[in-house]
Amino acid sequence: MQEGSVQEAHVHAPPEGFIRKYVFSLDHKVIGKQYYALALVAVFTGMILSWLMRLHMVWPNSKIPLLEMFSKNGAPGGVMTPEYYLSLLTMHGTLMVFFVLTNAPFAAFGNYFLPIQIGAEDMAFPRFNMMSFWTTFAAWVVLMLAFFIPDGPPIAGWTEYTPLSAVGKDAGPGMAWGASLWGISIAIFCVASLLGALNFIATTLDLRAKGMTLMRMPLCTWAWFVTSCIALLAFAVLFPACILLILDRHAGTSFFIPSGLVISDRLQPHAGGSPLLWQHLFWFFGHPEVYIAILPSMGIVSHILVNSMRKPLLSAKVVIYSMMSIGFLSYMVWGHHMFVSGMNPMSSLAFSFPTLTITIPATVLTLIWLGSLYGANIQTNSASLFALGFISMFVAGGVSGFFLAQPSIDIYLHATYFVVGHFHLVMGVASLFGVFAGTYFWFPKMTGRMMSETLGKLHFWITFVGAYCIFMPFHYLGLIGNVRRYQSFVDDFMAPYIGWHKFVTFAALITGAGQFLFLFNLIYSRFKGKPAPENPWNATSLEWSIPSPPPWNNFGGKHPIVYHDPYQYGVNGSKGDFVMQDSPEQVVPASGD
Amino acid sequence: MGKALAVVLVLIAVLSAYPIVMHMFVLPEDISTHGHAIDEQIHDTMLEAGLSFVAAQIVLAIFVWGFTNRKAGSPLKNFPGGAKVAVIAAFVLVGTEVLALGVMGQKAWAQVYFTPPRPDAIQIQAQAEQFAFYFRYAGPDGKFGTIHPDKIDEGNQNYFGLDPANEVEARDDIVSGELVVPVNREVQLLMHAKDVGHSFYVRELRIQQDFVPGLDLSVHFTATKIGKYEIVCTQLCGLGHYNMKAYLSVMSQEDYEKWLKEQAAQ
Amino acid sequence: MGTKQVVVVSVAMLGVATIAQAGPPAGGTVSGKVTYEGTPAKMKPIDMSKEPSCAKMYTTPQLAETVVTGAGNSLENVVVYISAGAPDDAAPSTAAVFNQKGCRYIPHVLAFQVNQELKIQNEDQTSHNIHPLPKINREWNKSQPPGTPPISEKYDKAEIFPVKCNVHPWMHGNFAVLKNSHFAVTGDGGGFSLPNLPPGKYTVTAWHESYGDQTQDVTISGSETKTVNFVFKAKPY
Amino acid sequence: MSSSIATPISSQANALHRKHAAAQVARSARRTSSSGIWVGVFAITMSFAAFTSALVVREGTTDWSHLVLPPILYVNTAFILASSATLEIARRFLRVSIEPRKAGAWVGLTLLLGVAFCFGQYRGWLDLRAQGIYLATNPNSSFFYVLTFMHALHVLAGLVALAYLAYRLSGSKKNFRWGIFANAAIYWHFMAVLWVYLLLLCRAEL
Repeated sequence: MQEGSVQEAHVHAPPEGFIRKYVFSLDHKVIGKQYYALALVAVFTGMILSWLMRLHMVWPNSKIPLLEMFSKNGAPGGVMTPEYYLSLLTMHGTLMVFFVLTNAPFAAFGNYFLPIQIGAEDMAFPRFNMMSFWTTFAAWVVLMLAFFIPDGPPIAGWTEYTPLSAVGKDAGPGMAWGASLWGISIAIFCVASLLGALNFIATTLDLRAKGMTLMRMPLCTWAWFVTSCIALLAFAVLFPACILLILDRHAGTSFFIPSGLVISDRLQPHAGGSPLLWQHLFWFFGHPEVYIAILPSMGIVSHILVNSMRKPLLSAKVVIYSMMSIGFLSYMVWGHHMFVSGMNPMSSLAFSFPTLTITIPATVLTLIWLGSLYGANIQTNSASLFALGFISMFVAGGVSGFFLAQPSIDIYLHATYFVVGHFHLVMGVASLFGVFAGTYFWFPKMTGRMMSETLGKLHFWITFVGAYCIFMPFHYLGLIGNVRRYQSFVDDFMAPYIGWHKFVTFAALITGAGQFLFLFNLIYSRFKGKPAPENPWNATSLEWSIPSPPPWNNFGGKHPIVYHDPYQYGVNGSKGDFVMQDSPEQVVPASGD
Repeated sequence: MGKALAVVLVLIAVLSAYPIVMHMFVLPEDISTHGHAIDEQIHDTMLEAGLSFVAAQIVLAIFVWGFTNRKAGSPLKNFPGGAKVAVIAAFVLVGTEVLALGVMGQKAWAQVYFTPPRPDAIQIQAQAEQFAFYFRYAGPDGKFGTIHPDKIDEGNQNYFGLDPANEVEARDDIVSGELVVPVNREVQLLMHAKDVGHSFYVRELRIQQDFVPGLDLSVHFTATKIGKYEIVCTQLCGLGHYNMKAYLSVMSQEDYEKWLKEQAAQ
Repeated sequence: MGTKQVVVVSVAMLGVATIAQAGPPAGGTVSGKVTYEGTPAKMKPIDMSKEPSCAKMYTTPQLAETVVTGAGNSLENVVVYISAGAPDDAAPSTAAVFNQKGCRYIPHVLAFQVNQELKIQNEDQTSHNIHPLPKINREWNKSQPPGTPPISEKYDKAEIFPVKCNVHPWMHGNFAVLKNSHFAVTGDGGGFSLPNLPPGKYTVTAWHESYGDQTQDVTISGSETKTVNFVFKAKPY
Repeated sequence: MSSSIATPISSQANALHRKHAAAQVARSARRTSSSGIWVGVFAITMSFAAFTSALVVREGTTDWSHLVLPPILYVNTAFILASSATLEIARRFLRVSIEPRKAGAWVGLTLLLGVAFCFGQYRGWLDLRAQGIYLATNPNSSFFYVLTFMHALHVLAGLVALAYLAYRLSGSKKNFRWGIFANAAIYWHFMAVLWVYLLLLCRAEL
């Protein structure tokens, strides 16, 4: 193995020694778990940040003693300063969008299961794969450094709009090195994601087992494939944007900074740049990013729903085509984030239509899921509960898109809590439901042990109800014009509504606490859970045809041959009401159907 | 478990709809000439979106109720019509919705952005800066003094960087921290950002427009109701963003002229 | 007020110090008056409407303080100090206090010594931001929510520079960080007095935020009192 | 979290597995990497497209002035085009007349030309600096430095691959996998094309 060329790379010796096995492992399964662990750390960090923000928002002058220990400038005497609120807000957004929503459903599960589900021994380029994880990790480290520099993380929000983010320290605390660290971190993250996406695409195209035609790939594999195509484009655009931003900050260029800006009484030494350029580049990435977050969860949920329904979807093809068209359309809609940004009003209309059009494939998906439930025999377990919850959340978050897709309505609702409620439900909660479902579903395969169903169900109820309690009120508050990104509500008209924000804060605290159940369940079941059989869910796809957990080379050197579509449920199979993809037997339709 | 989920889903649908149906959260009174179009649009969309939301949740609930953990051997059925129905339904339902909302719904947008301000509209320059709005009236000569960024001196209340020493136009410019406009007169707001991106948002006016540094935009509106309203910033602009606000005073023509005189006197 | 006390205290202490070393006589005094000629710009009223908690503290509109004049063309907020001739002094142990009250800076001009503690406190119900804009000293920018402990800072280089509040654009003040303890900031009446100067040749500098600075040389022998007056040219714009 | 409790596999099983694996390599290695390389080429194209669009937008704003490109760039263009040619010659020696050593020599030449290109680019930057045109001097120069530097970075990556090729082809009789060459060639030709595009872009727009 000394000559590390890409050709033979997807075949490697069994890992020996701790470092090779668990740290710099080439095994896509280990890498998948590493991504999952990183996402887990990031998501709890992000959640605690949101707790702090919620607390501060409704009790702006209350003291949070521990916070002062953490940052003296950020919370003198324990009272959070306005800029520190914005720092937390920025870090919350960045961590959640990049290190959770991109990592968990896509990089983590994709890495672990994509190769197995197509019958491959590993990714096409294991070294790239390892590199992309450790680059992601580096990006995370760089980002977290911002917490430990004197004036803290940046305060410009996760969108880092220029010129605020481009002019350096004059823009306020955190905009000196904090913002630079942000830019560097995201640039690194782009490289990592590009490597990852490249790997996914090459693997899907070239390492499929005999008989595994594209149309025989499980829906989550399809979702990961489509997602990596989106990611390849999106991050390839964000990367240059970050480079230009860093140059504006440190090399005195003026890509995003116009002339004659006076910030903190200082005339800025820049000329001619265009702030809108950043917004265009950023949202050209930013909107597809939403689908990078949600598509994998759509796939995972479909995969799990079929299994728990014990019958195929109305049409897997339609699901695949819908996901493709969503991915395709996602590139024509970025402008709907900029309706009130001074972009040509004509183009606002031009962006409005594809945005509304995206709801068509989205609705197709929803109706397919709903329609498939009809006449099924749904097995309820933590996984399927979260999958069903996903549908509910996806609808809830989706319908509010109707409002924001229309420029005329956006004039009123833009930058209000309505938007916050919308994207948290559809992009945040919905795709996290996909991740939860995936975890409960695949944990047995990943660790060889079952998770506690009782805890899992409890976790579901808290999260499901909690999420609605948190994010539904946001829509209402948006309707009365409650502006987002405020550290406290000083506007007179907000006074009567603080109560609702208190309610949301309590809901957030409880729901957040519920997530520790999940964490406990993960850790406890990992060591004390009861051993998992090879195929606990009577599932059909290839990952269930190998031991739990799989050997380092997945199929023990054998090369699986695929005979069927992925979802042969509700049939008379030798093992029961299903036929696995790699079993040569004929599929006999179940009686009575 | 399935039945419980069904019940919860129905509860969620009902409880989510309740505050809307009960008008617990209503838009502030509209004081603009174009606002009603936006309000109608929001109302129609709320109807369509709300119905689809409730319908979807309830259908989900019904199916979950009916088809969960059925006793062994109970036959699996397929939705009559299968995928075709779903796809057609989606295209018809949403397609029409898209058309309805997309095409009909642009009235307000057109009114705000595609109709030029009337020639007799009052021109007021709005400058957004960290973290306040300042408004400038041209004064008797009807001319604005030029902005000299290098001459901006906030300590001396020279927020626009005027140069009265060398420019006559600048001497009679009136600068105010409050936006005062006469009722039922069209106002054209010339928007200038001093430092970073900001946004001009008056809920009652149904107006929201970003200030983009280096790109001077303008919006025009007609306020139809005398009163005091809040202007807030909706574009994250730094540590004081939450506290970046000003007031809009809509006055009768007489009061407006009186106010201008007072200001000029200072 | 805060400044005056500080100045008095520090001056007194220095007096003690000189007595201790050199013994009597206590030394001479430079005193005088700062005035202007011409028409100064009319100070514009400050519009605090965006910060109701402060606005409601005032019945009459507050005026900008870049040029504050008094009876007999006297000029306030002028820092008069010995820019040359006097040795550097150690910083006094007392802190110079800079207060934020009603969204104004009290005092508008705060003079203190190199390495003297600077205490910044917020008496308002709103969150303030303190952003001094030095050129040679270290720059910092901190917010001070209501009810938080005072911010304590030091400057290690002599420099006169503006300080602003990022949240309330009208809040502008000045810090004068000075090498020695012989300084005063003119108040009502524009008078000043720099006592306890040991015999020697001194350069006295008067600094005003809009009118720049002027210097005069003065020689002190024994315990005499020399009068030095400064006259600034005022411009209407 | 790890697959520590993986079922242990005896060493001969490993050997066995390697044989199987080798079989699979033979089947799919070539294809794998080639689609991989094309995806990579696509990604790089995308990000340079983004740079281009940024340039076009920025051009619309004020203060856009003309920039005289250092003449040495044209020499560099010759270098990189020539290097593409020499790589093709190497390919013939490898495929038509099976002479790995000669092929190695031509790859070496390609490598040299590539290095020459990089030095040429560096020289071009120095020339501009000599004229007092720096990164931040005006938007044109900013874009010029950014585009050429990003391209140079990618070329360096290509040089590493070429060096590896040359090393594998020179003497050592290890079995040489054709796939590496094919991919390196695709990448290297792409670098040449990309450079020509950038040159034209700079000429036309800057």
